Amino acid sequence: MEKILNIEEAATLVSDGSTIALGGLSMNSLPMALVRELIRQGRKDLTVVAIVNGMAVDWLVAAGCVRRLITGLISFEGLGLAPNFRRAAESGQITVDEYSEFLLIARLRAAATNLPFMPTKAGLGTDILALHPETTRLEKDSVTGEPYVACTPLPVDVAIVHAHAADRLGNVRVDPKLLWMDNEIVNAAGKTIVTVESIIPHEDFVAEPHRTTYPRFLVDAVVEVPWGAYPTSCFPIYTHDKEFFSAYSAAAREPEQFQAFWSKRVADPDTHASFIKANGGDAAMTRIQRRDV
Amino acid sequence: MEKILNIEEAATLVSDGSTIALGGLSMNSLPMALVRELIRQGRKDLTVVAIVNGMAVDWLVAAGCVRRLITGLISFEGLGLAPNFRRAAESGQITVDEYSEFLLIARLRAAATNLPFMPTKAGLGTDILALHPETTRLEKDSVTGEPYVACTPLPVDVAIVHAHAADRLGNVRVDPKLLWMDNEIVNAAGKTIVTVESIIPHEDFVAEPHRTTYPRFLVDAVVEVPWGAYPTSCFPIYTHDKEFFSAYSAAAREPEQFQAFWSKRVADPDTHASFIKANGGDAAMTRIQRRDV
Amino acid sequence: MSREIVGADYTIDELMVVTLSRQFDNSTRAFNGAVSFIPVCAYLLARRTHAPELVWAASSIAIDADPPRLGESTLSDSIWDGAVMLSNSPFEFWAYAQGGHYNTFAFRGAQIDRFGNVNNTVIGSYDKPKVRLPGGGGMADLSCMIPSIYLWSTTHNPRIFVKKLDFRSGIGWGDGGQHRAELGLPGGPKLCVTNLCVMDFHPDSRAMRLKSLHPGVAVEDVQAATGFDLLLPDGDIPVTDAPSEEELGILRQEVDPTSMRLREFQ
Amino acid sequence: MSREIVGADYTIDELMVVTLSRQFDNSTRAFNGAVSFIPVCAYLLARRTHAPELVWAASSIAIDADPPRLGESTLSDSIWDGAVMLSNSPFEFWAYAQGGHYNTFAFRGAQIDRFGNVNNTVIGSYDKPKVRLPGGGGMADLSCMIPSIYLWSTTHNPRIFVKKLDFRSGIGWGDGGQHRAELGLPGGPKLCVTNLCVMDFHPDSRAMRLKSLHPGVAVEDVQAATGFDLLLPDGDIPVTDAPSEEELGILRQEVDPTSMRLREFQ
Repeated sequence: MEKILNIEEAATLVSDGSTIALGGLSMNSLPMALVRELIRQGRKDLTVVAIVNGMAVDWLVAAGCVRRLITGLISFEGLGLAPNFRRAAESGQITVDEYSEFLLIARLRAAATNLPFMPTKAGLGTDILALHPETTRLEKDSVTGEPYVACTPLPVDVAIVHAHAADRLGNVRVDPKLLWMDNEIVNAAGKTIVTVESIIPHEDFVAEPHRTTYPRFLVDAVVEVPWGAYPTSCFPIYTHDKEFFSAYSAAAREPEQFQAFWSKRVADPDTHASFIKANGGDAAMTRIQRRDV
Repeated sequence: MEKILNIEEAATLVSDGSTIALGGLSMNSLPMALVRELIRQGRKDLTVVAIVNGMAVDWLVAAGCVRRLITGLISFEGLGLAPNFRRAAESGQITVDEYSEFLLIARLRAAATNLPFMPTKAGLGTDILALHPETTRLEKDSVTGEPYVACTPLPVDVAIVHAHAADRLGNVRVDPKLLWMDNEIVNAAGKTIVTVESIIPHEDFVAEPHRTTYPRFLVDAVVEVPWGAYPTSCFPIYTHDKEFFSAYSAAAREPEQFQAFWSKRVADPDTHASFIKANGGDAAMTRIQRRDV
Repeated sequence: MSREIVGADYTIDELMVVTLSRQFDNSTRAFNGAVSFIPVCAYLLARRTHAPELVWAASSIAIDADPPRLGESTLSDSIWDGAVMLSNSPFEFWAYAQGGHYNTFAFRGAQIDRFGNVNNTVIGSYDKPKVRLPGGGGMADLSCMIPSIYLWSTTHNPRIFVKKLDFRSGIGWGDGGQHRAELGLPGGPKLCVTNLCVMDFHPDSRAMRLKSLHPGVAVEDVQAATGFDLLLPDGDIPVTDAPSEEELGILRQEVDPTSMRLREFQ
Repeated sequence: MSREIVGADYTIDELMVVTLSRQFDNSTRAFNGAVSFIPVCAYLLARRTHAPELVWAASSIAIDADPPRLGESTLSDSIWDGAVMLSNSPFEFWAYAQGGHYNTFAFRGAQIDRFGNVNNTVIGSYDKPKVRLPGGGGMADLSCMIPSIYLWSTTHNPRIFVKKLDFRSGIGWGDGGQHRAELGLPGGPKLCVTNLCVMDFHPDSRAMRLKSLHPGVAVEDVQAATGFDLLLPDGDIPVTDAPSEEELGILRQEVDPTSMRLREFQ
């Protein structure tokens, strides 16, 4: 089955009110192009699972797409707090369900492996467990009495991840090997959309089958989007654009200024190519390209 | 720290009465050279964890090294039953604790992650659970009532695996990527011995760090043994030697005949090189080399 | 044992492969274990005929493998040629199996009972076995995880089809009825294909039931070869559908040109 | 804030790095998260001085990385140069962390209490926060898994060192005493290094205790900057040991020649 869709078609796999999970980690490999398309299509009332995230969540929150956020951490690291996330959490515009990184991994694994729960020591003695006692249950081993946390399944409708290459059947290569937690959300999700830097021939997968990361039967849609993680990084091809992060954070200090920035550099460009152009085009991309590749 | 040992030194990491776990799967990548050295050194009363194994276990049992076997399956596949395993199990010479593949993975994961148990659906409704109700406990989820099996930790003293390459610090590369369950035993074990086809420069690991399989801090000893998995395979370099398997099985039909085969082709050669020579040397190795590499 | 069928231009092994193959479709995502030539041929045949999108992981590892011929082991790299992915056992294979991404598994047993449970562990008692068999391997796991289970046997006789297993290494329909569902396990055995006949399972009791007879085989032959009372279907018992010429051609020339599947008939 | 120390040829940031670095030895297997320049410098310094076999996974991913200089993020590939292994997050990093293969972790908090618990989640109430912070990330996990925990803060003041956390995102010694052991958690916080002093934890109560004062800092200064009653050690309170010339040279010229660590002092 042909899995290649254009970005508009792929985004329609996400319905209003559904639960999506975003791949990547912090400033790395967030599926920004597909997230921007969800914003352009005006998706509403999403529940967003974002283990360790930043700009993708901040965009979705800024655009009013999010009702509930299930997360471990949202920030721009040393470049500041994520301003829209912060404002929306403080105003009550969104509900934030804070977990930790591993508690979310455990919940995703329970969902992915059809188990009633996954046990872990993570979170013991913290205030996180009491936020959601039904999904992170404090229990004791029936024989030894040892305490553990029983993490219940976290169902995900659509996983959205960014990768390096795919073929038209939906086989995907992360190149080099998967570094983040994307496989956890892909395994747990009902459907998976993968944006890739490039479509490559099916024969390339056959030539080096040990380098394949997701087999076709885990993938529902493949979208070719070069620079598809911009302004976050796609190791080892390009790094995050700190100019974008700084300008975004600076603009966010004042609503009017942010609105201008948002329209011009995020929301208005009608294609991914025009979005890249609005952010400096080739010159900017050359700046973030890693020199040693 | 220098991790390269010769095979005699490495084998001394295994004490009489200890629990060892063997890597590889069925006819693939069993750590035969190190197993042969344990036999030569007359190791006794071992508990052997061998998830899906064949010839390595049959040798250890033939040599009287094994007291207890914790396993999912022991065979030579289409080439027959493992004759010494079978005889020893039928006579009561060894205790066989049968689990299944995934129940063993779950027990190893509990040990590797310091959890009181790992839950799984594996084994439900089979007679395997009743063989060891304390380590594969039938339980019910405290909220949903859903049945699961709680697999308790399986502690392992020494993991023994075969791989493709290592540096002198103990960084190891399985090439191509890890296909079997070796990481499960390496993560669970107190110590790990890795036999490798070749020692390569440390710089090769730095040049391609995404290809590293085990970091140095998981590895206690590295032994360079070309053809170290013989007569099992080491994909993609060589396949298993079906001539050896057939001759071994044929000899095992009669004790005297087996004793002659055993001495000449397994036990007597004093080095790995002379063992290879006793089994046909270069000509035999050329026969099992994969043509497409 | 004879594979010949009087008056037919195909043999028992071919009939078994074709019968199994027709069970699969484009939604089948299968894998295989050791000494599984019959189902491996069936997956490859289905893919080359009516189910081009069928997923098959050779040896549970080499996804979408397309070997020019079968090797002498179905659990070795000899059948990995053409694969699109070599998957890792614990993180990839077992995740896909638990998650329902793989949905089809075929297995055999040294003993099979009327609910499709199997024994590959011991003949006799566990502690003092008369014969120590290899062990169940991943059978206890996969029989709990995979919804579409197929059984096959190339030697239908009362030593294999027994009233009571000496040891239950893998679960079929368990104790019958709702047992499997009560354990929270998905699906169950669909079919059992042997050298004599095809059997399915009664939808309520889950007991094994004759479905069709291979050419020249009588009901009495099957019952005599079966250690338990086999259910009979309502009405006439049909003869197992014959393979088509196309299927036979592809099986013989493309899927298994060196007839490795006959290793299961020795 | 000033990093200068009157009469000394080293600065506060250098003293903090060197003090932490001396805690580590050849058995230290560490990793780091975001904005962690002080501990990253300390691991690299220890490895280049007294602990050449120390393991450090840059960004928790790049094992044995040896960057020629630090980048502006400690969680990005800018510090991965020279790594011997790029490890996968769920199967490798989290397995090594849970298994005790990694044994050392340093973290900060927007709030820290007397038992070394930290808050990075909210200031104010969880549901109506005055300030929504980034969240704990892996802190709740790693603080439960890793036995040797180090805390640091470049701004020792009563807003950070508080009597009661608004939210406990990561556990130190929990409620003190045996609480951590009762939860079945290994080890606990060893030391807290700030811009004013070094603190350890009382071996029974597990409450924070002054260990040494940086040059020119008085006990009263520390107490005034701390929102809870700080325990004092028996006898005189020493001045924090000064860095050696060798340590300063290596830190300045090899470990962090572009002084990225000063980003923690803005």
